[in-house]
Amino acid sequence: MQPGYGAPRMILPDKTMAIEEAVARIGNGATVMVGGFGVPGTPFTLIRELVRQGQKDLTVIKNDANEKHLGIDHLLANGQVTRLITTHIGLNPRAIELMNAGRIEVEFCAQGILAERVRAGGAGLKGFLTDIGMDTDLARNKPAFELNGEQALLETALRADVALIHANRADVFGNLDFTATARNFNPLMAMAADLVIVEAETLLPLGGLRPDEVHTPGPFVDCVVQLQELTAEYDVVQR
Amino acid sequence: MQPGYGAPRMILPDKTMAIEEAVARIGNGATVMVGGFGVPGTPFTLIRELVRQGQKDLTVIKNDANEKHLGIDHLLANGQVTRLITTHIGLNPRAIELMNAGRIEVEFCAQGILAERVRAGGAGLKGFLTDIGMDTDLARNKPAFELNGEQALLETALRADVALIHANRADVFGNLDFTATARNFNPLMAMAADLVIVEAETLLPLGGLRPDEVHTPGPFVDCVVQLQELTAEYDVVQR
Amino acid sequence: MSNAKARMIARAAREITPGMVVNLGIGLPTRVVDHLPAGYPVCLHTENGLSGIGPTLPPESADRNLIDAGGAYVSTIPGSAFFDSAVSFALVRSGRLDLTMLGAFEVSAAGDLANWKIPGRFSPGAGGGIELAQKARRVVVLTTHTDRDGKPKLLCECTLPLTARHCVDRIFTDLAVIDVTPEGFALRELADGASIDSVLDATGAPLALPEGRIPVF
Amino acid sequence: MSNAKARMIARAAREITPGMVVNLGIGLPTRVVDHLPAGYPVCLHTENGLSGIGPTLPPESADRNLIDAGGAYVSTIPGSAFFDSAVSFALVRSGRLDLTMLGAFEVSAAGDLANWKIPGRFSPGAGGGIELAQKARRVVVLTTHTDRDGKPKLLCECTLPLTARHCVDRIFTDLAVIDVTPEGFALRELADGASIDSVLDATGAPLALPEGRIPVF
Repeated sequence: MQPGYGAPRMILPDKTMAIEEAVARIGNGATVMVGGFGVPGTPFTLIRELVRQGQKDLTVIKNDANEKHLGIDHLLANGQVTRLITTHIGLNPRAIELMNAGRIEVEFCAQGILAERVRAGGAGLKGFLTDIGMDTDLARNKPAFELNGEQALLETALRADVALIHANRADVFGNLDFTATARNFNPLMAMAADLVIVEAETLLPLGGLRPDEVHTPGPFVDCVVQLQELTAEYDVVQR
Repeated sequence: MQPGYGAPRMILPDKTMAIEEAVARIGNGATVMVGGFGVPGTPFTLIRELVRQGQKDLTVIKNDANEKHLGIDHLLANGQVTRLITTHIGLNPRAIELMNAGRIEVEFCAQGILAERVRAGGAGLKGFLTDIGMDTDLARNKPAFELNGEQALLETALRADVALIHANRADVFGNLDFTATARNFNPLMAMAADLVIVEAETLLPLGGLRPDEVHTPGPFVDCVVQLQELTAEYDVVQR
Repeated sequence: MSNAKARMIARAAREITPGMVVNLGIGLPTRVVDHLPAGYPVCLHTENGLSGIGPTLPPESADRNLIDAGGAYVSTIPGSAFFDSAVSFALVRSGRLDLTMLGAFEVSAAGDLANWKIPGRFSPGAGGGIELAQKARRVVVLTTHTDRDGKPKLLCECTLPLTARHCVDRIFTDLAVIDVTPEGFALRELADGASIDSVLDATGAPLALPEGRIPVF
Repeated sequence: MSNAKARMIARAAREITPGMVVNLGIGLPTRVVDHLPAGYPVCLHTENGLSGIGPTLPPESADRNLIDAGGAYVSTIPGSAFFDSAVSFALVRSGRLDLTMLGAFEVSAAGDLANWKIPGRFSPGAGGGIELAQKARRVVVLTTHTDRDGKPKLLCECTLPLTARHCVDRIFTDLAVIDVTPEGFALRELADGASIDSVLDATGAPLALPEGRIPVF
C-alpha cells in the first residue's frame, strides 16, 4: 500500500479565550502550578484575575512566593492559599509569617527535585529515585530504596488541576516560547496540569512560530490569553 | 554588598576537534549512545569513523538498528557490537539475524521508556516508576512497587561512556540545535554520557546561536566535529 | 485495496472528532486521514517528534529530516511543532493524546491487545506501540476480521504476548464495527454486504447483538 | 568589604581553572568573578536557567527577563544558552558542574555542610543549594572563619540541619585556606596577617598543620 501523497491538510484548533472565562474554570480547592522564578516568567495577570475571582483553599506549587505585594503574594494576602509546595520563600516575609503561624502549610523541595517532580507528572510517570537530600530534613517521611547497593529516595510525581503559565509568544493553538530566564518552571508546568492556561505577551496566528523554535508544543495547552498590557509587576525590580 | 556591575566578561572554551581525535577517545567495551530515529538525526559520519577505528565489544543504545548498509548496521556487520539496547529493529534483517543467532544480545524497551531512561541518566536520577509495559514481556525481571495502591515498575536510568550526536548547527562551545524530526533522541543522549561527541552540519562561532534557540546547552558537550560533507547516507531514502 | 478495507478506513475516519490530538499507527491507520475533509480541525501526532503532521510527500519533494514514525516523508502545517522523544511520549503518557488507531494480531473480549510479537517468528521490538495502546484516552483498532488463514483475530483471550491489557475501546474490521464493553464484544455496525452470521462465524468470542436495525457502513 | 574578605575572594578566584563550568552561590561567592581577568575561559552557570553569565547590570540597563538565581540582573555573552529548571539541575546532578562556591553556617571535619536552616529562626527553604552541594564535582566554601559572636564555623560535627554530607572539598575564610581531607581539616594557606595560633583558636575541630613554610594569600 502506498502512502497517500497529498492527503488533505488539517488545521489546528484555536484555543484563545478571554481571561475571565479561562480563570473561571478553576474551582475552589484546586491545585495550581504557577510558573516563574522571581519576577521573570511569573503570570502576574492570570494571578490578578484569580485574586479577583477569589477561588479558595488553593494548593499552590511554585518555585518561590514572589516578594511582598507581587505575584502570588496577592493570593496569600487574600487568604486563598492553604498549602504551598515550593523551594524557597525567603524573599516574602508574609509567606514566612503565615507558615510560622500555621495558617498555610508549606512543603519544601530541593529546587531541582521540584522541577523533576513536576516534569515527572507531565511525563506521565509515577515517581523517580534520587539520592538528593538523602542526609537532610527533606528526606523525612520519604520511602528509601536500595538500588544497585546505593540508597535512594522515592520522589513522587506532581500533577495539578491547573497550570498558570507566562509565555513570551503563543500561537492560537498554544505553541509557546519563553524568553531568557523567564523560561524556568513554565515549560515543565505547562505539561503537568489537566487545565493549562497561558498568558502570552505576543499572540501569533498559526505559523507564527517556526516548528523548531517551539518550547512547549500546543497539544499540552488548553487556553491562550493575550496580555493587553504589561503591568508594573513585570518591570525590573528597583532595589 | 553591591553586585559587581560591569564585572569582566568571560569567554567560553572552544571544543572543536578533528573527528579522528574525538572518536579515538572511545575505548573497547564502551557503552555508546547513538542519536537518530531512522535516517534523521543519525550521526552517520561519526559511526563511519568508529567503524574505521574498529573499537570492539561495544554496547550500543539506539532507538533502532537503521536499515541494512546504513548507520549502525556497519558496526553490526563489522562485528563491533555485542549488545544492543533498542526499541525496534524490524527494518534491519541483519540485526534480527544476529539476535536470533545469539551473536548479539538485544534488550528491548518501550520507545518512550528508552527515552525516559536516557533522560533519567542525563538528569542524574537513578530510575523512575511507571506502569508502562506492566502486562507485557518487557516487565520481566523488573522490580515492581506499590505506590498509592497502584503497581509500578522500576526502570533504571541509562548512562553511557559516549554519546554520538548529530546536530544541525553547533557553536564552538557545543551549544546545539536540531532540525525537524532529526531531534528525536539526540538532545536526551547529549546529556547522558561522560563523553559527548557531536557532528554538526554547520559550525558557528560563539554567538552564532541565540541563547533562546539552543536545544542542547554547551556544558553537556565535550567534542564538536564539523561535517565536511553530507554523504549519501543522509539523503532521502528511495524506496 | 479491497473495497471492504477502503470502507472500513472511511468509517474509522468518522471516529475523529474536531479538536482531537490523534496518533495513527503504521499501516492501515495512516490511511484514515485521507478521508478527512481538508481544513478539518485535528492535530496529528507522530511519536518521533512532531505535532501537526501535514501531507505525505514523494521522495523527490521530501525533506530528508522530516519523517513520521513509519518512515514516510511528511510535511508541516501552520502551527506544527517539533520536540524530542521524551516530550513526545510525555504527551502520550500524560493523557494529551485523545485517540490512537492501531493494527492488531489479536484483540480479546476484555480489550487486551496483541500487536507486536509472535514468539519464535516475529519480534522486532515494540517501538512506541505499548505506550500508545496503554495511555491514549481512546484506543481503536483497525484490522481485518480474520487473519490470512481465516482464523479469528477477536478472541476470548489473546494467545500472543500482550501489547497492553484492557486498552481497546472499539474495533473496525472489514466486516463490522465492534465495541469492547464490560460484558465483552458488542456488534455496533455491519459492513455493506456483511451478514450477522458471517460476523459471528468470523469472531472467536461471544458477540452481543444490538436490538433493532443494525447500521451499515 | 574588609580587606581580609576581599583577599579571601581574590584567593578563591584562583580555584577556577580554565574551561570549568562554575556555579557561584548567592553572596560572597558571586564576587569571585570580579577577580577573573576579562576573556578568561570559564562558563558560569545559574540554576534558574542560564549558562554563560555575562556582567551584572544596574536596573536602568537591565533586561526584566534576565536574572541570576540571586535575583541580580545579569547579561549574556556570546555562546550563552537558556534552559528550563529541569535541564538546569540535570546539568548539576549529572556531573557537568565542575565547581560550586557556597556560603556556610557550619562545616564539619568530614566535609558536611550546613547552610540553609536554623531551626526556629531561619527556614526559608533550601532552593538549589542541596543539589549544588551534593553534586558539583568540587565544592568550596567561602565564609568568615567565625560567626558574628566569634564562634567557630568549622566544627567536629555540624549542629545545624545539613545541606549535604561529605561534600565540602576546601574552605576559604578570612583567616586561612583549609582542605577537608580523609583525616579532617588541614591548613593549606594563611591570610596575610593571620597566625597559625589565631587560626587554631578560631577553629572548632582539630586542624592538621603542613610541614615547612605556609603560603600566605
